[in-house]
Amino acid sequence: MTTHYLVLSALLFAIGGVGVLVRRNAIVVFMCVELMLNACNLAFVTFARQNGNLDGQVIAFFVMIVAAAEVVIGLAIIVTIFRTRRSASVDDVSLLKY
Amino acid sequence: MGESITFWVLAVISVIAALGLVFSRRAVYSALMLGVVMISLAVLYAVQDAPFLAAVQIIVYTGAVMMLFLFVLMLVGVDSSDSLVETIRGQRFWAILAGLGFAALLALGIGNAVVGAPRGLAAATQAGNVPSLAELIFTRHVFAFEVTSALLITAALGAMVLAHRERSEPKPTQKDLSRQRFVAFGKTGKNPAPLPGPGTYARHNAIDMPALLPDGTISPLSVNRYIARYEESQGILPPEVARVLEQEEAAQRANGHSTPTLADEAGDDGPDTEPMTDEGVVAGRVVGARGEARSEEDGK
Amino acid sequence: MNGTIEAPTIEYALLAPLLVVFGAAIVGVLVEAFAPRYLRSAIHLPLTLLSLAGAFALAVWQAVKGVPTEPAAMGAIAVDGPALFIWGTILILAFASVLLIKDEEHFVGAAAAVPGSAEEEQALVERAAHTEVYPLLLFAVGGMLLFPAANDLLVAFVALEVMSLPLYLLCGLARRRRLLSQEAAVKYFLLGAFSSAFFLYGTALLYGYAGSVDLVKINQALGSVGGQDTLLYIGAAMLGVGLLFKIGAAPFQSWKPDVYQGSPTPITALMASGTLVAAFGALLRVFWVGLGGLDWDWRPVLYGVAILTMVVGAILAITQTDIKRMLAYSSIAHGGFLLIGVIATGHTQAENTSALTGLLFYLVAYGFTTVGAFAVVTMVRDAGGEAWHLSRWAGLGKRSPLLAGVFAFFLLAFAGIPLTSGFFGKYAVFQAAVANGATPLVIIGVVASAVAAFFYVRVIVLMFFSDPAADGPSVVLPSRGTAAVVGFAALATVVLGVFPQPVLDLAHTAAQSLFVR
Amino acid sequence: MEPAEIIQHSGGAIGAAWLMIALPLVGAAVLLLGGRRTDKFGHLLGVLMAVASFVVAALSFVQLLGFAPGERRRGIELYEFIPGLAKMGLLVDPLSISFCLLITFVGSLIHVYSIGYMAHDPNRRRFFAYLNLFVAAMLLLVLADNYVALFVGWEGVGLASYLLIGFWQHKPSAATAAKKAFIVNRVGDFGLLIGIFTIFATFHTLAFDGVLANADKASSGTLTAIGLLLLVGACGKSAQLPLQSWLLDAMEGPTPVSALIHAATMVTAGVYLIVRSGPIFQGAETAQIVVTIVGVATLLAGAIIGTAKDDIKKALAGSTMSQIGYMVLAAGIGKAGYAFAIAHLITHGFFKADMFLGAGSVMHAMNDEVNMRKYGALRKVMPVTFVTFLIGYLAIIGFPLLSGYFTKDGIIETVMEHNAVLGWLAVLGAGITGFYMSRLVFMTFFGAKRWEPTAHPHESPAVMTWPLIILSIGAIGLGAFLVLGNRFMTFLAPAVGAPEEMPAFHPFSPTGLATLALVAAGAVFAWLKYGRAEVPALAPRGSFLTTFARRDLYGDALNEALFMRPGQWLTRLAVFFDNRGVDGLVNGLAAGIGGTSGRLRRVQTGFVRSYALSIFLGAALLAGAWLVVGNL
Amino acid sequence: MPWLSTLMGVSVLGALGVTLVRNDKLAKQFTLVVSLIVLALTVAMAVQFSPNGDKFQFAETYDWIPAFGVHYGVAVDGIALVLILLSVILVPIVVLASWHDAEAGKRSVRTYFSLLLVLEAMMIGVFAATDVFLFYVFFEAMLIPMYFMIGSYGGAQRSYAAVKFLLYSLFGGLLMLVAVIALYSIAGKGTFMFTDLVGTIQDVTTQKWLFLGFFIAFAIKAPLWPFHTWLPDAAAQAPAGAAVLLVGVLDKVGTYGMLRFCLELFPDAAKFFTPLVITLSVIGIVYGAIVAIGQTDMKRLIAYTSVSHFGFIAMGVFAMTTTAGAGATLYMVNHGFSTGALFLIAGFLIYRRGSQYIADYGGVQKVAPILAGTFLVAGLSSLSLPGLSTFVSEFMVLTGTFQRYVVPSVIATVGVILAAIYILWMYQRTMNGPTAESVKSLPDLNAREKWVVAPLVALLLVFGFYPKPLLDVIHPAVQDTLSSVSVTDPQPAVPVAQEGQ
Repeated sequence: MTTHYLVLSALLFAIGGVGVLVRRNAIVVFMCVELMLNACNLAFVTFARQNGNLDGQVIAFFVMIVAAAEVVIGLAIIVTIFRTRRSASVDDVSLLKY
Repeated sequence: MGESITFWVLAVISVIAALGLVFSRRAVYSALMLGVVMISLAVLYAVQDAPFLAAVQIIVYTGAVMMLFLFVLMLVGVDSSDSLVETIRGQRFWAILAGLGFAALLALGIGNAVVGAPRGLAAATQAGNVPSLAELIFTRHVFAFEVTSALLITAALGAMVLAHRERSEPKPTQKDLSRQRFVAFGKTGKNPAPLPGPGTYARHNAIDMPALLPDGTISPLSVNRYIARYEESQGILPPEVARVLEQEEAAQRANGHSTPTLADEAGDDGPDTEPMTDEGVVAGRVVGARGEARSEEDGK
Repeated sequence: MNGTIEAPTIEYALLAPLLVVFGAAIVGVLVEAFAPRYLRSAIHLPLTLLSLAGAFALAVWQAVKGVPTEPAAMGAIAVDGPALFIWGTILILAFASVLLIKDEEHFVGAAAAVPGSAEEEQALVERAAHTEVYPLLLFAVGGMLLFPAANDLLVAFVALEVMSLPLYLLCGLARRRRLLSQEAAVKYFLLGAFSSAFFLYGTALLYGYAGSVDLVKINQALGSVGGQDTLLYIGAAMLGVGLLFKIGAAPFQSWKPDVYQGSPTPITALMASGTLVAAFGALLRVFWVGLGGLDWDWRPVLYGVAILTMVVGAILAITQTDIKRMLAYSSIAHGGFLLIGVIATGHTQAENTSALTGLLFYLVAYGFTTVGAFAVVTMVRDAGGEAWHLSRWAGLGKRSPLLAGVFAFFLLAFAGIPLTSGFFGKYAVFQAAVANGATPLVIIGVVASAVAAFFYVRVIVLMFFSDPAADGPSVVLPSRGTAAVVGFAALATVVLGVFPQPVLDLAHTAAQSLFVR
Repeated sequence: MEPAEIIQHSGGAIGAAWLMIALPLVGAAVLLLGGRRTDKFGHLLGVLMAVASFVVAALSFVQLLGFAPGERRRGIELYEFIPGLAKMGLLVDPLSISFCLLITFVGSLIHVYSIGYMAHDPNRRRFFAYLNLFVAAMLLLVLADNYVALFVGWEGVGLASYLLIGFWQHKPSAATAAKKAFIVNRVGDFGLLIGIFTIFATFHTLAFDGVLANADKASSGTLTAIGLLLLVGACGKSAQLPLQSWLLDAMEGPTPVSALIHAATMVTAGVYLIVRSGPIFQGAETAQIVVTIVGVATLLAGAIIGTAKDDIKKALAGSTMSQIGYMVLAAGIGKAGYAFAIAHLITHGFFKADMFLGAGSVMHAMNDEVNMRKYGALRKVMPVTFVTFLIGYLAIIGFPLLSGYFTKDGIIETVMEHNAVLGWLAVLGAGITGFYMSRLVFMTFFGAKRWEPTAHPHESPAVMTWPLIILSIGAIGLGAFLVLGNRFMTFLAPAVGAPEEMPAFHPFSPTGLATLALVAAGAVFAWLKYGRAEVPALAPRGSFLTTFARRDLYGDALNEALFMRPGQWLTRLAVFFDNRGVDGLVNGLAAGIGGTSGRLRRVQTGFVRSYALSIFLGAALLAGAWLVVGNL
Repeated sequence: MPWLSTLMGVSVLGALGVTLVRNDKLAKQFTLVVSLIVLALTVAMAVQFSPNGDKFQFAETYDWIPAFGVHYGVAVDGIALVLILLSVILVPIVVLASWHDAEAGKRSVRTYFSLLLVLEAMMIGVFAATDVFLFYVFFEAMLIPMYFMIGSYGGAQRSYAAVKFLLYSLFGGLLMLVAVIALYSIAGKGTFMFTDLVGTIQDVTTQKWLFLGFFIAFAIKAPLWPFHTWLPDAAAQAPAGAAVLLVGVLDKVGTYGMLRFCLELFPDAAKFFTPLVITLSVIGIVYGAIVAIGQTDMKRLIAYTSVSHFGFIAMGVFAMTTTAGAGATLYMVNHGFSTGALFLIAGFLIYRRGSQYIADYGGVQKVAPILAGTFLVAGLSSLSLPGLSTFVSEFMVLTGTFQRYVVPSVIATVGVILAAIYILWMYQRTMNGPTAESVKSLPDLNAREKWVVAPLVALLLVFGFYPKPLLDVIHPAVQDTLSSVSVTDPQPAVPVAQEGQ
């Protein structure tokens, strides 16, 4: 059963990764990152049960806290740039290149 | 057996939802899909002896984080949607190739690992899940726990920095404001009174229902110009409203000056509430460019 | 279970440098909250500098008192020799970076105001300033201190975020060219979050493999756990992605030029020096302690990464036209050289010590020079703020020979010319690598540094051998802080280039015990 | 009879032999460094130094005669020149002292002559400085006791020759001629140098003493190699085939230079080298044969060239080539020929210098006109010049009892004994000599006036005619003095050895008669063609043979086709290759890196998603690589 | 007395002092005085050197970086001594010659002279270093002052030339760095002292690799064909004084390094690679000369002649006979004087007319006889005319090489002919013939310039006839070097008992 959970987690992680690559809306991109973090959490929880210690759950808990803080900062940045450019597309922020 | 069923159901749901997150055009749908994934995962946590985490997942993630996402989405424009055209050459191909490859690699790696039966958490959670977690958090991981406070402070501070603008002058009181209004009235004849809301004396007060004057005619002041514009484009503008607007326009041309309208006031609110239109984006760009130019100037 | 939890033991004395920095950050937040606006800056600056100096003093005191051999704070943190050395380095570099931001020149007055809007204008008029940058910076520095000292992957992850989040913010706060600055923040943030997801996934897999995130236990598990090697390999690789991203190794380097260019220059200085040092410290700890028994497997992989990094950094830098961007690529190339040192693990303690000594020395040398170089960048201005475009630097040697001379000296140090600190840094790393059989890598490194020398030399050519443009940039009279930083960095570059022995000794002493295991 | 041992010597004039070299050297240094300050007395100082040198040489000669014949090789150590290779030392022996006397005596006369000849040249002081330099270098060449010092002198005279040929360096032709002389000489020196290397590799010494006394111990292959290489050097310096081409061009120099350097002394250095290295050649028969062949070929070639030249100096230069050919031929024969070679060298020094100076006198009178077709009937206006020239002429064609008769016929006789074919060729050469020298005399002094309208010939001043007179005296009597009674052969024997039995002098031997007959025929033929008949002002086209001779036997054409043209191509190719090939590779590499950079930086598109893709792909690669490595 | 440190110290202090002097003229005089003091001190030191004493004399050794086993170790043997002498003799001459060079542009005159003195210190250091690492440090650090001298004060293409020079040398140096590191690691002695490292590398394969690392750096520096293309650019663009030091001294570090390090540290590899090196040298001799013939730019031409001459030196070094080795060392010194004179006089000419192109001249001899005369002397020294010191060295190199390698030595001798062509042709085109209109009013050498040329010509002449003082110092050192490579001179086919020869 553990393997199943892990494969699910891997799938979700990969889907999240692909999402980051294909979506242009910065918020959606960020949501995909969150999906990846969730996938990690699933892995942690699964491994916690597998290994018989609670460290995994603790870590998952910490990840949630970190993610929450990260979301705040991230969204604040995204909103700032949206206000400047009237666009949430990540492709529009490409002045810095080469 | 029960776990299996739960897993398979939720696994399918969460994968589909994840795919939905990635592939739905509208950002709001994506957000909702993410919510679905999160809730599914919460259940899976619960199934895997992590009731506390399941709760936290629902409360913190789905409850707080997702709401934040939605909030920002609303701010940015709820109906914004990505165009389907990929502008970076080869991006999609490589992305999907990399995604598949990566998934295959992970699956292969995990599948290859010899994983025995789960040891279970019975031994670790003799004192119950939450107390045991608490013990770990407050002993072994106490330092990490303490440091997360820095993270949270940073987050708060960051949000403040980016979103909050400190007032540099005292907030005008009601008295100040009404004095201002009358000064303006004296100078320009601008109506000092509040504008009529929609639906006054009318059948209902929906936003698209103009107020009626005592004589039963429509008050042009109460016509929401955005809606009017929209309805006009859809061809469903009520004829009486159209008439009133035409009259008003004619009067304006005759007077040579405009009377304040709702639309003007709305426009004064600043660009944040402006609808997400193409012109808006262009305007924003222009503003941005101008801002750039100016900010370069003030380096002196 | 009676519901009582035995109180954890935390070695406050050991962690004092960390606590001072975090404490000062929190005090700073309180100052933000309660102090009147006109006083804030006056409070923040001494507070920040004092706390950094105090933390440095505490770290030194710690080192003098004796380096502990056991992890502290319930095994979460390892305050060992290398950690203390890295702490000291980071604290000095952070101190210098803070001196650079002293003048409010670099940061936007009101971040919430849209560029070009009336609000921004007003903020300018009011001389508004975001004094929050000081506490934010302290948080970042706190993260940097924690990152290389983290003894388990959880703390490492948290530290990574503590370090990164303030930096994401700070990147976006440049006073001029705000679009670029905000773009840098978005890019850094999105990519940073992306890479930390990889880090986390790697942590998860390693946790699954070893049943613990404690580096020492992971290492112990390397020998004892069977059948789950794929978990280990993929986990280690994912962990590597997160770490290599932070040091800007190819192919994870792409954020660096953009972010370095867009950020306010003092923040770039901090990132280029402090973050790099911290990230290398963490990388070393993870790979040497956590995956020490696996070096046979990760060495070839890092081999490839190092080669790619050096080549990409050196080659791409050649055609750059923006000074900060060029320095960013240079930083990538240097990351590659440093990776050579990471790979140079040997089989005996002495060999490892010499490799570690070399790395630590390199980090110090490079960090000082980098801060100095960016400090010079802040001083060369034209109407639009800092003159980034290289063509604007033409003839600087005539207009301001001293500054141009110092900058040229920094560039020569980057290029690794003898009698500069950069030379001994490279030498120490290369020597360790050759001693441990990585000679081919060293040869590639040498060729890359020859290529890299080209663009350093190109700047010198521009500054000294080209005629100045008529409307060329002017060199502003530096504030005392900036002048001190430039002077100190130049001095350090000279002294480390002529008498490296004391610092080498120090690094050697720090590296003697290696990492706490 | 083998050469005698060298005895270390000090004291007396011989002990001060270094003064011979030092005095003119000081003269040259003073004149060159002193600059215009020395303009007034420069020529006098030059003459003084040359004469002083002659005095030292004469005193040394006298002292040398005071020793028993077996003790007449005196070595003088000066100082250590190149530690491990050579000491700077002098060797005064009959051979070198003969040369010294010739050089200093003729040299002094020419110095004197030059006072008049160069009177109107603003750079006369420099001219005398160079002449002094030449004398010093030439004396070092002949006095050196080892090959290195010899080489120093050897190149020193080359330098002096270069400077003097190019004395009128504002004339491009003179500058080119000077350069050509030096470079062709360098080709010869190339051979000489390698010869010296071989000597050192074989003997580990370069002193004549050590090398020549031990030559018989070396293998004949080595000796042949050394001999041939030395011959190359000799060919360069003595204008022997195939390195003859520079000598005719060298006539661009002032006439006294041609007389001193390109007739009397420097060009004979090759003969000196061969004679001095006698023991080496004696151990290498092949080399000796080659020497004789070169000698014969050159004597004929020079004579042929001489027949066709209208330029009086070039005709004389052809003659010089030819006469040196005789000397080389004689030197190639070995001990039997050495004395004749040197004797002819000495007499030739006199009569050829006499004729060159005479030619100079004529030119001086004719506004530096050198074309003999514009001379004619000068015997009346320039009687002294005519008479002295006539004596030189008779001497060179071997008119009985004059110098050339004894020395040249001596050579022909000796060669005939040695090898009949060579002998008859030498006789033929004598015949041609009779023709072209007669032609020269008839065209210049006889016949009708063909002068340019502006020419007002007159006899030269005494300072120029007295040297002519003195030289012509030598041209008359020196041959008889040296050859009769094998006086010279006996004198030289301690230095170069001598044949077991001394040759007897046969007046009117068959060979001698044949020679005389041929010479007379040549002279008569010349009289018919140039004395009696009208000489056209412009040279007629002439036959193929004439053209062949006029073009210096196509020597220059050959050089141009074989060396210059390919050399130019090679140079251009090399420059092109260097710029495009070697440097192009370097620059190309740099440009390649730059180009790579320019292209590669486009990968940094500025799009976050591209960056994320690189991270994602990188992560996949990293994980994949790790898996691969881990499972290996 | 710590002679060598004093020499360097005086130079460095002088360099600092020059930057402090406010007046350009005073700065020049100050530089001249400092360089003369250094010269006097060096001569005083050289007098005390005993040729047959210890191999290394005036040794000073202090720990510098114990962590790397690096010492500040300086000392001289005969080879180093004569090269240091060369350097310190050339510096005052260059100072005097460069009196107005730095004024042409708008650059700081003081900086130029300060760089010159810094360079002097480094030149002394590089030859005196007895610690391999210290040698490397000087080897690389020397590039920087020279880079600035070319780049700031050179001709139109100066920055291209300077960058090419720096990068090319740096590249070689970095390869050498790898070898230096590997030498240290493999020797395992924990020290960089040269004497301790000699003989430590026994494995031939290792030796070969290390040899290549060192050799390529030296071959670039020297420069040996085909690594030479930076030299014409650098020398042609550098101001004449800098060109003199570049070609006269800096490049000697390459050949010096071959003799000192390549041979002694890696004797087996040196023997293995000898055919290769000799081949490269011979190609360089002939090729450099041929390309020189085809040059149209005077300074480039001189630079190519140096390529040819460096071929001779390298050949002499690797011929591994006493004669050739001593000849090569002497060649290094003589070439410094000879090329120095050539560059400086060409520099005077170019300074007058403002063009480096041969075609812009003609008939200068008529208007400036002293200039032309000295130019000819310098040229003749370049074509190794006997009586000038270059002849002695070239003769020794060729003689020594011939003992072991007949064919290369014969081909190399062709260079003697080619040398005559390139020098005399250049002389003819610039000095002879009708006076070109543009040079009609050229002034002859002034007193300062005569003082520049006179010592060089004097040295060329004196050592041309009496090279013994130098050779006496060089011989024991070369013999010592060769004995540590354990080669012996070939024996003659016909041994001739000669006392003292």
